[in-house]
Amino acid sequence: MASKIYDSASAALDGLLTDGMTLAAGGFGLCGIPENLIAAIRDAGTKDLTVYSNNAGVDDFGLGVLLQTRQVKKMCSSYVGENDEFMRQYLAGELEIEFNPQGTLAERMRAGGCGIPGFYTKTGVGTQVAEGKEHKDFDGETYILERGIVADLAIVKAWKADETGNCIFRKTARNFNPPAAMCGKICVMEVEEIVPNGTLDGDHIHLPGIYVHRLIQGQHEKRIEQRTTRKKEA
Amino acid sequence: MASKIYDSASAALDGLLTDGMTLAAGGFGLCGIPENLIAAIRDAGTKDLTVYSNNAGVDDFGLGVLLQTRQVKKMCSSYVGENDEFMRQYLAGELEIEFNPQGTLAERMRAGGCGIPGFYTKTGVGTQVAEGKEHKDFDGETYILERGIVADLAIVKAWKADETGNCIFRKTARNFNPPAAMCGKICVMEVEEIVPNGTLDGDHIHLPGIYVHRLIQGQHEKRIEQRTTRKKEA
Amino acid sequence: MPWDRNQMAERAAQELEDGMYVNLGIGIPTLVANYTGDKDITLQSENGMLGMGPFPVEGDEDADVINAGKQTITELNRTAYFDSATSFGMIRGGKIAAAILGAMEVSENGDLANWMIPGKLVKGMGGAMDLVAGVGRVIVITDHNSKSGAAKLLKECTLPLTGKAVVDRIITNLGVFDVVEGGLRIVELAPDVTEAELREKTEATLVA
Amino acid sequence: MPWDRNQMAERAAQELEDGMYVNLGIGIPTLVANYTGDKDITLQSENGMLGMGPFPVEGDEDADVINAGKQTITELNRTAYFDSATSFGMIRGGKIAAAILGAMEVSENGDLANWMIPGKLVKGMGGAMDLVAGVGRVIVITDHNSKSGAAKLLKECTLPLTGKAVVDRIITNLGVFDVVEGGLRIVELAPDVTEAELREKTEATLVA
Repeated sequence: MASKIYDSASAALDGLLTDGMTLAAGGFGLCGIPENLIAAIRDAGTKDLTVYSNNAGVDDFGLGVLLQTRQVKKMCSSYVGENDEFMRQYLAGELEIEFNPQGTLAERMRAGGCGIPGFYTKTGVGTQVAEGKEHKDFDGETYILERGIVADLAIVKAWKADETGNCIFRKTARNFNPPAAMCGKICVMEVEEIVPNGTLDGDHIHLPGIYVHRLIQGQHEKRIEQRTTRKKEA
Repeated sequence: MASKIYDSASAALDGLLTDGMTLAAGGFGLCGIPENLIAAIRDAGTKDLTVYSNNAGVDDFGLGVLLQTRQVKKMCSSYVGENDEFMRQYLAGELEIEFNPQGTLAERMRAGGCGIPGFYTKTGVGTQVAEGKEHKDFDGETYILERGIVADLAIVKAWKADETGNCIFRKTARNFNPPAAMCGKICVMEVEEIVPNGTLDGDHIHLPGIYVHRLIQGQHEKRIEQRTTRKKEA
Repeated sequence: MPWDRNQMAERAAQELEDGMYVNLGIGIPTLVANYTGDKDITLQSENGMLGMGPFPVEGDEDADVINAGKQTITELNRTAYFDSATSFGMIRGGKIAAAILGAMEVSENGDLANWMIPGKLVKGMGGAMDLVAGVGRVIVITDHNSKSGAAKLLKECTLPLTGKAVVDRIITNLGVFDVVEGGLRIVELAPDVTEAELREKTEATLVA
Repeated sequence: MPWDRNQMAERAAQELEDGMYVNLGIGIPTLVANYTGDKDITLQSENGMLGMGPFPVEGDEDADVINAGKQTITELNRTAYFDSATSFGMIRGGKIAAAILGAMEVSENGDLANWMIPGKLVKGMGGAMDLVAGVGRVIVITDHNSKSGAAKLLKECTLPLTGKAVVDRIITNLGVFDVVEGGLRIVELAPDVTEAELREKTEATLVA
């Protein structure tokens, strides 16, 4: 099989970036984000991005980097606190935001990746989120129709992958990465370590290689957003 | 926490069985089926069951056992070959069958478990399966509405579980077990081995214990339906 | 004497039963975990963890183990991890027995507003809309009044809603209230808080 | 001379490209795996396996490792397992490049019937409806005519459909056909099969 493995984030993104494209990104806060791919997109200067991502990073890290360079036209997220530049651009009308409830966003990504163009949910009924959406009753309860997301490109981060792209995530760094990977027409994955085929147990794989089109081993800062600790018990 | 672990399949089902109830069962063919729980339901004699299960077992094993005792009123399945008694009861009008495409059935179970009462799919459009279902166009393509399944009881089988019901499946014996477990109002799980908490790696768990209400360690025949082999290379 | 933050959390912990799966919001709700005593409560964190442990001791922080507030935490010997779609499947599917959340405003019919102040605070709802729509029981912990003294328990919310008719019980520094037909029923008052004082500080209809 | 089962499978294997993810149906399609040569094809089994290996040697059968035909198989060093909802998510979501399936009838506009004969054969569609609706390219392998000599490539199917306008290419013992505007286009004929013979044995409109 032609190798999925590329030497660098820039090489892995070569030919995949176009102004105005839609992007799905994995990660929750700064946990499990595709740091290397974000940096490569910044360097490529791709403009007018619409980004599906639960969060928008912080000012100088994560997707915040692409906000600073004004490469993002619209964010579709559930939570964008922790980012002053975001707030500034939004309140100045320079950036669009579509708020999605977190679970709705995750399910929209999975649905898009699974060939499901729409599903009904109770989440958001009676709120701003429901405005303009189809309402339908099932068994006496009201639900709204939410659409599956198919993004031009998914950028995601895993812990380890074998050469065919089968990958495993580590603890809560899994988060949005699998649904984001699924919803990309093309998915580029960065991992901490590429291991030979045969290293990973087939029962441990969180995301089968079929979802991964290109793969790089990256360097990861893995910044902690809220360092909280307790006293060691004596 | 009150223990989820019961001594026997019958004990685990105590108080959960009522005539006319709906049941979701895991397994694919005879692989990964809840053998012990099926036997206990046979012994309990619960009648007029509606069963959501991909297959109906063979004549003397798997769900076929409940067909022989005439405990099943209706099957909702994708494939019921390999079962003469099923065919006989069906052609004689003694048994109802609702055929679901395999992927639609799996997704209906997952959806029901995930609070999604309905989703759209292309599968079955233009076929008998689409008759009487709502049709809707998304981006120029036609889809049909399928409903989430919520069953009164799910009976499933895993390989190992810890004391809180976190469980792992083995190879292709996973199949319908996770979605079936999710869609049960109550889920009773049988496993080959119950292990102490701390034995399973949190990243290896396929189905978190929140989905498992009662748990037994069973004896499993694990019958092979089609034994196929190749010659050993010299 | 009104309850302080910790007393409110302690009171909220009484709502939880042994064996429950629970989601705790950011802020005072997080403190509830300190008061569950002998009860075996399993905490779900919506970023993909069931069985959340305490904060790590210094030096043991792991960037890959955080809670929904992005704080470093630890795992237990029965922790399971999963992706966000699965996590909210659990929440939306009603598998979580209870959520304890903060509030900006609550209305007497159980509407909750806690995610946005138009033109001022634009952070987003995170997982709150999913939680209030999906979990078995929604318990709100909030100060009874805002810092400026304004009522937070209202006839109708003025801020954009997180969910409509979703709150079951409210715990404030002044007492405990259930959302019932016709308004809020007083379940309990904090020590030395009088019904007269409560009525003065509450806009929502109070019923006996 | 018409192709035999193995030659049909060999011809079908030419449809597959290096690196493809493919689903093979039960029967002749299963044989395609024997003819992929140097091409690295990853076989998906819809019961929850990506990277399907050959049958086990005797004594190595594992009841937990079966394919969608319920046959014992083996895993490879890059096999991944998953549940049925995920498996069909992959299929429905268009992640599988091609499916090779058997047929009872195919119509000239690409309708496929392969799951039911009313009143006689009631086995069910299994995963076939999902596959034809979801995968990138649907290739059918079938005898050109039934045992009684009846045409199987028809103007319209008479049996209940598995999918409407879903077939891209048909490989029979007599040749290879593409579903195009106006009917079936002859791509290739088996050795010594004449177009006249083909027309006689085909009900569907054949276009050049």
